[in-house]
Amino acid sequence: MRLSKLFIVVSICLIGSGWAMTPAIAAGEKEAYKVGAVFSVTGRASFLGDPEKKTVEMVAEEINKAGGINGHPLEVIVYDDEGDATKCNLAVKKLITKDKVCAVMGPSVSGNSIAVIPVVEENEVPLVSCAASYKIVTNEETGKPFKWVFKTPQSDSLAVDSIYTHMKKKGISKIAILSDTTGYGASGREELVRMAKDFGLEIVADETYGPKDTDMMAQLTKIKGKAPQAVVNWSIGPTQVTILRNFKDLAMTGIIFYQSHGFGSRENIKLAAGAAEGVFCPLGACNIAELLPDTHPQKAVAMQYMNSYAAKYKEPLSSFGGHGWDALYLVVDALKAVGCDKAAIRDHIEKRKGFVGQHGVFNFSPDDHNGLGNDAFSMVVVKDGDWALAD
Amino acid sequence: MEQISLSGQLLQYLITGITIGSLYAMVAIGFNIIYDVTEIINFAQGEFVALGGLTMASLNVTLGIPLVFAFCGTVVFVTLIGLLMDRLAIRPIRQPSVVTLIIATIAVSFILRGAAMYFWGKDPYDLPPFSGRTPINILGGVIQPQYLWVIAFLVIVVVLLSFFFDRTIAGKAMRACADNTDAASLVGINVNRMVLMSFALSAAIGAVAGIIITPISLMEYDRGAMLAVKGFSAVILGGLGSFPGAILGGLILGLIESFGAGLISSGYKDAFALLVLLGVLFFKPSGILGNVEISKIKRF
Amino acid sequence: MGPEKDCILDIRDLVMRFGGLMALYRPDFVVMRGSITAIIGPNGAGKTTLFNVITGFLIPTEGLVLFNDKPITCLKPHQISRIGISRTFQTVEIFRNMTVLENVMLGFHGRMGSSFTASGLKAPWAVKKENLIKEKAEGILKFIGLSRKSNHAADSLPLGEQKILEVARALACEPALICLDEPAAGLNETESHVLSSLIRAIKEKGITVLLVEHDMKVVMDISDDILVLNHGQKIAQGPPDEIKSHPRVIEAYLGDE
Amino acid sequence: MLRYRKYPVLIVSLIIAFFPWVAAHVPAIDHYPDIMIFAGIYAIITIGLSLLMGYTGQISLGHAAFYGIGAYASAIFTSRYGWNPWLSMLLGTVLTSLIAIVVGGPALKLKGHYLAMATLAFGIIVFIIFNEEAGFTGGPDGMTGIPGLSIFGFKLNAERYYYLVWGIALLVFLFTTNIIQSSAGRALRAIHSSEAAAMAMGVNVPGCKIVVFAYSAGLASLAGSLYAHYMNFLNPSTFDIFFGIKLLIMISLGGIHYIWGAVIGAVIVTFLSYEWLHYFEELEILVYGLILLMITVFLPQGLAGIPEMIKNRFKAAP
Repeated sequence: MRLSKLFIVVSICLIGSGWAMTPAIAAGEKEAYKVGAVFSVTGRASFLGDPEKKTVEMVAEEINKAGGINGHPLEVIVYDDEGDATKCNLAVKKLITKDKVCAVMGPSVSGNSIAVIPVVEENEVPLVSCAASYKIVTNEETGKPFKWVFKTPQSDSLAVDSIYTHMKKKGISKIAILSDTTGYGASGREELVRMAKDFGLEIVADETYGPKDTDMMAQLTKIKGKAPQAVVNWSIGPTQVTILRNFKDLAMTGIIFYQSHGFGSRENIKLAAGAAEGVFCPLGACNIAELLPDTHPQKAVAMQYMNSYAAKYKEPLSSFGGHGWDALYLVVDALKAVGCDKAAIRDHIEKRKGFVGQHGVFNFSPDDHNGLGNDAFSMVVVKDGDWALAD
Repeated sequence: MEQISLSGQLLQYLITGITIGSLYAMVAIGFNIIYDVTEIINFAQGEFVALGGLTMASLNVTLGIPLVFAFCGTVVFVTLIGLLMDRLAIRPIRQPSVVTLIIATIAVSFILRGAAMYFWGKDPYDLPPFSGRTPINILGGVIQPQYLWVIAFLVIVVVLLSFFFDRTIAGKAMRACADNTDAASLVGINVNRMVLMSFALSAAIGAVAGIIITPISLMEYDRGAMLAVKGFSAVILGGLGSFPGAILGGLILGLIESFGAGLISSGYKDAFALLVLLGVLFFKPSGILGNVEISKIKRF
Repeated sequence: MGPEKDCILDIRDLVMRFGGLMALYRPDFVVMRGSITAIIGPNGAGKTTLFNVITGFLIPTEGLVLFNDKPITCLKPHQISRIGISRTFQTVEIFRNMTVLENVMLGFHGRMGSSFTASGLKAPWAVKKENLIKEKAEGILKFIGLSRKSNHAADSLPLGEQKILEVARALACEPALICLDEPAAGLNETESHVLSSLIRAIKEKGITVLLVEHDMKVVMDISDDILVLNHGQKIAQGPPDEIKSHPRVIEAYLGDE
Repeated sequence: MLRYRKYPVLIVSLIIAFFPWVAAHVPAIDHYPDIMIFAGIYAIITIGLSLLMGYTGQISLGHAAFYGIGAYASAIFTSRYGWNPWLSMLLGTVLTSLIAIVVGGPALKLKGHYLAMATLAFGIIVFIIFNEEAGFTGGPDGMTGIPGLSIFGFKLNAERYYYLVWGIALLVFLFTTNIIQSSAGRALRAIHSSEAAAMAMGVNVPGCKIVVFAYSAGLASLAGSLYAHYMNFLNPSTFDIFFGIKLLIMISLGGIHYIWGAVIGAVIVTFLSYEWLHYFEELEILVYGLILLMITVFLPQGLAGIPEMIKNRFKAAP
């Protein structure tokens, strides 16, 4: 009695779930190229995943409107990992085994990207990560890149490099660093500490704060007591605005304030209500498209992206959406050349030179699966409530 | 730039600690009002704070309603949410236990957070400070005028609440409920109405806290969870159910965080606060100002 | 000193203070083995406090409790239960989430419960013990007359039976001394009559009974010895007939009314 | 409640055993076994938690920390010291149980909200340590290079891992059910109902509470190790307070007073959060909240309590 009941229930469940998920297949077209994406659309890292998702959906629409890829429509399947490593692992597996995608974009966060490397390596699927850590494209045991993994964002070391170079130019030698306790802040902090020696900089204070903290007066006061020449802050979200206000309140005049590239949204300048004046930060081309000279190689793609994003979503773009743009166009570029053949896509990307993206001109090689150089960032300064190129 | 002296630094930590502590204290008072009448720890208390800040931003900044009216409008709106919470989520529960009630209030906090994300999105919102951004310098420390507002509102809330509980019939009835629900209902107090009122009151206080903190720290939809944990800590630290305890607990928590971050390690500042809390729980379980006898007659 | 071997419980120089409140002040007395001893006194006389001290729920400020000539004041309640003193509570404290039989079976926990590992692995000796416990518990239920309800939920019983179940559970500890805290409170006349005969039957099994009771009819009916407390102090001790006419007892009761 | 129900256990075990085979033939759910691995890992935690919370009546919001300690112990012992994974798993479990005894000693003297706060505080402190001690744990970015498991030289792939996880879950289930059905389990339920009476009946109340706390912490640690060796990667956010709350949700959804419920709850919440609620995208958290509220209002005994509820309904009807 009990046995039969159980079986009935179980079979109903199985049938029911099978019914609900039968995909609708559009007939009469060339088979769609499926590209998967796992972004942190919600949760802790939604500042990354949300613009990335919006960007790839917009780009896919544009490509399909223009006739697809060699006549094949492009289907982008986006899953949300909510910043959770377990969910991310499952989503990537699902994309590979169930959706049978040609390539995977994302994940948005470094931790999650590192977490799924074993999965894509084992299943031999190309992954174009949208996260920054160098560990994503460097196997720490061999020092070489992982075979199937690429990434589009500049490594944090490039941003640190451009900040520290700028500091040297200004004759700064004593600095303080601030970071939040998220993965974004922690990996920036690691690079800041590691590279300071190479530039002959002395770190006199190294402070952190939580991503939801209401106030950083205590940390800044401590820094004020140490009297550094410059402060670098590496965080994301409202704290990077709050900290600017606190900085201004404490009248820490004479100290130059640097923000990470995570500050790259005009919304932040507005929210800082005047406290952002004179803040330096390294930004990729897509944030400052209109400031770039017409001769700049990225000017055209950056302007086009900026305008269509603003038109579609009625909000200013953040630099992170650009990573999604780069990832999708890289994959599309490969699909156009070799079709949906995973190994061929991988080989194509690895050999790709001079690919003009939102965050730089990519030159991939078997030893470099990021393909960006020091020119990927331009140093900008906040002037009269807007960006201006710094000298 | 002039160097800041050690005494100046200490003063600054004190100012920061008291300001943040006042915020925690306000959240803690909200916790206590509901706890006293219902023995529920309302994990959605932090959501009231976030809703307060966001609603105020919409009314004052987006719609351009003058400060005072927007303030009142916000408090009324969040109070209504508090009333709805009691009616729709808490009262229908038939078999309350600590776990069920924790789950229920967490469920409400999820719903409120989801709704806030739907209406306000994920971006932070700002509010202009009540009286400008020109900092005041005192003895080497810096005070934003808004900090004074935070402290002032804590005082106002405390004064109004003590007036309410000591001088008004409704307040006295609520206190009776807090002391002994059964006895209160025997002398003809409508306990259900008191529970409803407790939710309204603490929602209102949450809204005030959200409004006054937003000009300092901005506000976004998911700020509530962290504030709820901090408020809960303050409540337990001071002694569950004790109003002076809530204020003391909040201030102590704020000061530990601020001095801990400034003098020891900013990465571990939350851990210090929680370690002190654990120490108090282990050695004086009823909290600093809590009453052992009262905690015995409470069900949970 | 009387014959040592006949004294099961000896209370000496006991003082219990709660802050400024003196709850017990040297109510020295002894309980004879095999007797029924009742403690009476007006409300707040310290009867339940005395019980709590004897059973280890309270640690006295000063003084000693000797059980079979050994001091037990520093033992924990569960240890005291295991050496042979079990008790019931003034407010019914049955396990509401269990059946009647399970309530009684729990009484055997102290003496024959098995460890977590043995239970988890279903070790043969644990299974054997479990069966034995069940058999014994059923025996006790038969003795007190609750057999037919052994599989009922404990909180479905009427109050009278709940109180009797508590006595049964205390018997399951296989005590030498059983302390009953107001067993007749809230019972009607028939029920208290049943209770009186039950207490006598327990005495006949060779178990010493110590009880706190307000129902004078029950007390006078069954007790061998009565101790009268007022304000934490002993004001009289003796057989029922003597207590009935004791001037200080009458004064204490009337003065309290 | 106390009958030993062999057949349901057998049937459910068979269903779980054949599920991967069935799923492989139904395209719509062919990725479900992957999710079931995590469900199994969570079930191991919730079984222990159900014993602690549902039967003994002691609240813990801090089990995410024990789960994390187990995971990081496994990860650190294997990847930094090169120890055998199975040995690391065992050591991690013992270590976690010891920590639970040290923390549980003072904490379990507390009741209700105080105990909830103490365990919550412990959980947050451990989470902060995971984040801050980057030298050991890799910090917020996480740590890699955790080896997988192998038996007699056979590396456990996802399919074999499924059977390993659910096999362990079954053993844990049987062990825990045996405890509940014996005198030890009775003592735990007695503590839940009345600590005073339990003490008077010779139950060593503080001792029992600590043993159960340590047992459930050990199970959480075991689950953490299984997670670490399966994912080959760890980061702190897996073990934040939200996970502790999620565990609470699992056992209350399944039914806090039933070990069965713990397993059902773990499976359902895992599928809800990893699969079914995807359709709601941004509004997922709102839907989650609504489901939870419905359960607390309409099904206070959880899903496992439905049969009992129906039975009572029939009994109540004239």
